[in-house]
Amino acid sequence: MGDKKHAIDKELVRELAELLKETELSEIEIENEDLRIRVARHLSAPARSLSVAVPEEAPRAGKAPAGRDESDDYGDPARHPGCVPSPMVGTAYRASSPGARPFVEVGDTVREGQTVLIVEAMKHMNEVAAPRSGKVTSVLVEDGQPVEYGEPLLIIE
Amino acid sequence: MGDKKHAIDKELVRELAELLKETELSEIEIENEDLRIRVARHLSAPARSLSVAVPEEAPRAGKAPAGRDESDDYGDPARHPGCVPSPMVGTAYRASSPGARPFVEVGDTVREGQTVLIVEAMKHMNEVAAPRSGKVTSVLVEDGQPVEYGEPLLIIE
Amino acid sequence: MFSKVLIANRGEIALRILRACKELGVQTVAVHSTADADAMHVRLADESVCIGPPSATASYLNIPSIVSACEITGADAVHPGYGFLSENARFADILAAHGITFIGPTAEHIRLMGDKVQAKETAVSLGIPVVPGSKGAVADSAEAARIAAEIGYPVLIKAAAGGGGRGMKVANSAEDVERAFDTARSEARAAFGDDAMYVEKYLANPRHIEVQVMGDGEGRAVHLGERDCSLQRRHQKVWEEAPSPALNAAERQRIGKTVADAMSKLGYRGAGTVEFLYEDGEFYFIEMNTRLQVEHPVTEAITGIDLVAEQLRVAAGSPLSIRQEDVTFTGHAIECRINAENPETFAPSPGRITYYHPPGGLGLRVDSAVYQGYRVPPHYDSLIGKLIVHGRTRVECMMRLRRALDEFVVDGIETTLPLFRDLVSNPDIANGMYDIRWLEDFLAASRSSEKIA
Amino acid sequence: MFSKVLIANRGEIALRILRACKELGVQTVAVHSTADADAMHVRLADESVCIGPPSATASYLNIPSIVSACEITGADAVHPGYGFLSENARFADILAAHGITFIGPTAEHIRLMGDKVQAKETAVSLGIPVVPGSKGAVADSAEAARIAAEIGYPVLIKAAAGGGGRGMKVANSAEDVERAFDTARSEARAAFGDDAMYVEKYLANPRHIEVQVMGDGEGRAVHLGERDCSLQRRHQKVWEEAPSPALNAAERQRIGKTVADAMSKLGYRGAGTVEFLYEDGEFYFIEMNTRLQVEHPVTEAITGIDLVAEQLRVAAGSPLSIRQEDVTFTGHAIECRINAENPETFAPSPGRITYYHPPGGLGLRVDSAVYQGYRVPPHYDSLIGKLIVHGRTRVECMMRLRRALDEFVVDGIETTLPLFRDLVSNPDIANGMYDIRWLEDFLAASRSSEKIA
Repeated sequence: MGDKKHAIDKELVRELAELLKETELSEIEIENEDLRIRVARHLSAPARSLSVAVPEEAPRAGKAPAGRDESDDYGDPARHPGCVPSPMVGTAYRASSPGARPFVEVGDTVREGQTVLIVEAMKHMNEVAAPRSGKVTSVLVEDGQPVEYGEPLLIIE
Repeated sequence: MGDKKHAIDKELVRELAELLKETELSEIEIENEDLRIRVARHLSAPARSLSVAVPEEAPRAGKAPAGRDESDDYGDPARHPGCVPSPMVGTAYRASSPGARPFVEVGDTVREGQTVLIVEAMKHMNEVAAPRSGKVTSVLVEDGQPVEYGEPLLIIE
Repeated sequence: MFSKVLIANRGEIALRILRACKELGVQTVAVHSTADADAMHVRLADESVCIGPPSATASYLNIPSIVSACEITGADAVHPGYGFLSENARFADILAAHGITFIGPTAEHIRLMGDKVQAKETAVSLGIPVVPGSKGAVADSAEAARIAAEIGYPVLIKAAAGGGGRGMKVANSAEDVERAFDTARSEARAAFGDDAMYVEKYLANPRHIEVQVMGDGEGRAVHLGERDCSLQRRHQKVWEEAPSPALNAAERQRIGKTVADAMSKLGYRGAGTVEFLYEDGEFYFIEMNTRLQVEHPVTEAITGIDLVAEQLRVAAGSPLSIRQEDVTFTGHAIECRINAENPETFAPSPGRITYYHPPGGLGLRVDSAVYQGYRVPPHYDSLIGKLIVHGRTRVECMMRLRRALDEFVVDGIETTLPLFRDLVSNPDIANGMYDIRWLEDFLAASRSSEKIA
Repeated sequence: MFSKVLIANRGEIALRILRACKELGVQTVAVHSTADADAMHVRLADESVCIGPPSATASYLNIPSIVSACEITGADAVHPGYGFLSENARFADILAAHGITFIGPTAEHIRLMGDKVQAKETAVSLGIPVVPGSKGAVADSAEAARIAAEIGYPVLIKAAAGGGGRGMKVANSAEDVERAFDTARSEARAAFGDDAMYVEKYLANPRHIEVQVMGDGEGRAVHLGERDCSLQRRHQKVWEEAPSPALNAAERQRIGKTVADAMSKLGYRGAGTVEFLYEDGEFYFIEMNTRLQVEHPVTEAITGIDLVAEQLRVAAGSPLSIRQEDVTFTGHAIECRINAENPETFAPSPGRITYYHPPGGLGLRVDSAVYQGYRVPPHYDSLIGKLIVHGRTRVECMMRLRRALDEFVVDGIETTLPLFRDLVSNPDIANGMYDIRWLEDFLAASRSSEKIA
């Protein structure tokens, strides 16, 4: 961390605070090449304090929060513009049959409409098509993994 | 973030805390090339919203709030530096007997220790002495009025 | 007992079911739409699965998603709550095909009671008194007029598939019949895509009295007394109480036994409610709900029986934990349904609850899934909580309800709490002198008196 | 009935009394110190009067202020709650002199039971079993040794004015007596300014069992069963339940009848509790509390009787609303006292409650005067709420308690909720196998196991 003087633009914060009030938003975040600024106002007590009531949270694959916890935004794939979310609850498969080649691998270039995964629900194999053409930069599910509605499957950039 | 010594700029945090208070925000986050900083303050909802639970508030003399509602500070005699509060619960009398001259009137000059009122509690007449010398600028109770502990009786300036 | 139950519902009833599961040591799976990710029952469940977007059709009514959620979590039973899929026979069939227990009656009984004409025929065959009327659907207004002449005017012309007041018209005389029949039929066609109609005796000032039953599916069934749900607005119950201020012990005993015997004959499994109109000492069957009802806590308060735990036991193949002779009625209970609505216009009022303080103390129960900071979503019904009060007598119960309502704080949204504060101090309510039209009349009178003032 | 009752207390019990008054249609006056101006019962009362600064001596124990508050508001009765002036005979006398009803027993009965020696003599004369020991105060350690030899070791040497564990020593053999006697006496002199001592049989592993009674002051009295309050820390009750897991129906019936007969003979008025140590099937009188107890809701849960309403009725000269044959015991109830304390060190934790969410649903009662945003003042005791759970069986009650504790959220201060989460899953507690030393041993073991880890 630099030891020079960190001049902050207080006027900008005040302006954003005003804007926040006017628009009744609870949060504004602005980023440009050399500055990122975020202001927020929580009107009621933070709801997450309730989480202490959860006695034994059993973490499992199917429980992955889809963009629920705002403190976790950075690196949340659900927020990524190239994210392909699961269209339904079910079990994700990366290939058409056990042992077959996966539909896609990281680094592959895909075309819009191309099948990239299968989500099985009620014995029915639902093909997940690429919503856009691009390069697969990340595959977020294992073969045979349970997925919720909206859970990020892969990222196409 | 630099990999050299992590000196934190406490002054900056203090500045932001001030700004947070001033703007009534709950969170400010600022990031530039060499620093990301975030300050937050979670306020709980104001307790006074509970007052809607009171169905039929029966306002009466004995219920005068003694400096309870902070939004009402201005003009609250309990906050006045010259306020003489009631030392006990009881009935305030302005004179030693019915029909007699009141101990003090507005405009009178009183000396420290001089009896200015009587508060009757359990048939016992408790003399209230002036806590300081000065001029009576306001008498806040009627003869025979019930008073709570701490209720403003008069103002001596 | 089951090892893991999936709760296919939301809101207060999802939390109610979760509580019963926890108290029986059963693991829970909450399913939820994206709009309900922060719901209380989702936070408290052992596992949760997001099953779709906010629209109920795409989430809570989405059978494939719910079955998939069972499969990926390994749930061995589903509790459907009320509403949504709770009376969907196809859902019960599909679950059965997947080896998952539906916590409720058989699909056959759901179908039987889901069709008004069949339900009524079944009631007659089981000895349950019905409203005199057409045996099955009537072909046209001429047949309707013939039947009306037999049973006497006024008569009600009603869609077989109906509900919620749609596809229903009253005919006061022979001249009215044709117009009433045609109007009701075209409403029915538009609303339900089914224009089968029937005709029945119209009751002028009935009360809504319903009998709670519980069967083991093996021919044993008990009744748990009645609830009086006459206070309704647009066919939605607002205030429910037990025992009914209108019934005496002999009437209670008679109708209870009739219903329990009928359910025993039917071999009914689980919780059910047989609804009646009641007028001049007579009961007339309306319908049977083959599920848990919103107002079940009223019965729990006066019997001490946990209906949801009993549903779970019976669904898991255990016998009923109660025999008829064990059921005793203690004191009086009232439930108020607190909705996120303007208390005068009943316009929905979704949004963030900025302050929440439920009342406490002796004889009170609050069933609610909201909390301070919770945002009531605009996508679902407006029920945000139920206040249930129990007392040794109806007077004690009413006094307790009054003080509980005074303590209850919900800020940030509008609620129907002020309506209940009015009702609890109303002399007709105090005297138990109300029928199913009373509340609408009261609300109309309040509105017009406001206009004058 | 009274027209206006002044509540001479604070916290949850002040709110409890206010609720009972409201439910009986009685006006209420809240008195409070400056530290309690924002208290819930102050907000909900019809009138409120500030009676002094935060110090209890200058406010809640300030008799002239409370009497003045009655006079300026026209209150015709005072409910003292528990603690503070509730067992102050002089207060009862002064109120009587001012024509104000003290809601409690006669000043004479308060005095009688307030003195340990007299109380024990009275118990003996009324047929209540007592711990064998000295008849009245003993002069010196020699006399103590003579008595100890008669009743057998171990013996307890105890201050007549004692309480809270001070002025008490155990002597295990004749050699111990002199030292134990002298230590206890000097403690008693320092703590109470009174060094009258007595000697009694010391019980190794007793339970604390207490019997709730209610008398009309005219010779009619009923008992409402027992409470088991064995789970104590430093002589403070932590967890109370009814019925006791240790008693059978015959024992319950026997001790209940003994106590009710005694209170009838005494002509006792109002609510009272006769406390016993219980070991090997025998009861030994400890003391009688001539007031409402913190744990009274446990009895209310299993009997359905509102004890505070009953106190008000009897104080107003009405007969008891219940006869012994009307009292039935239904199910099982447990109360957890939730204190604003560190759950391990028990250091007080006053401060602002930033989030508060009490549990709800079937079989639960929360008695608490706190709310979100409330600041727990540092001036008074640390009890911030009581969670009372009722079930049809002890197992159902324990399962319900467990899920209720999981739902209960109090943020911003430390509370003893985590302690109860430990207790509810402890096998000894599940089996009801505990005595008055169990909790201290459990806490000591937890502390030492932490040190090892």
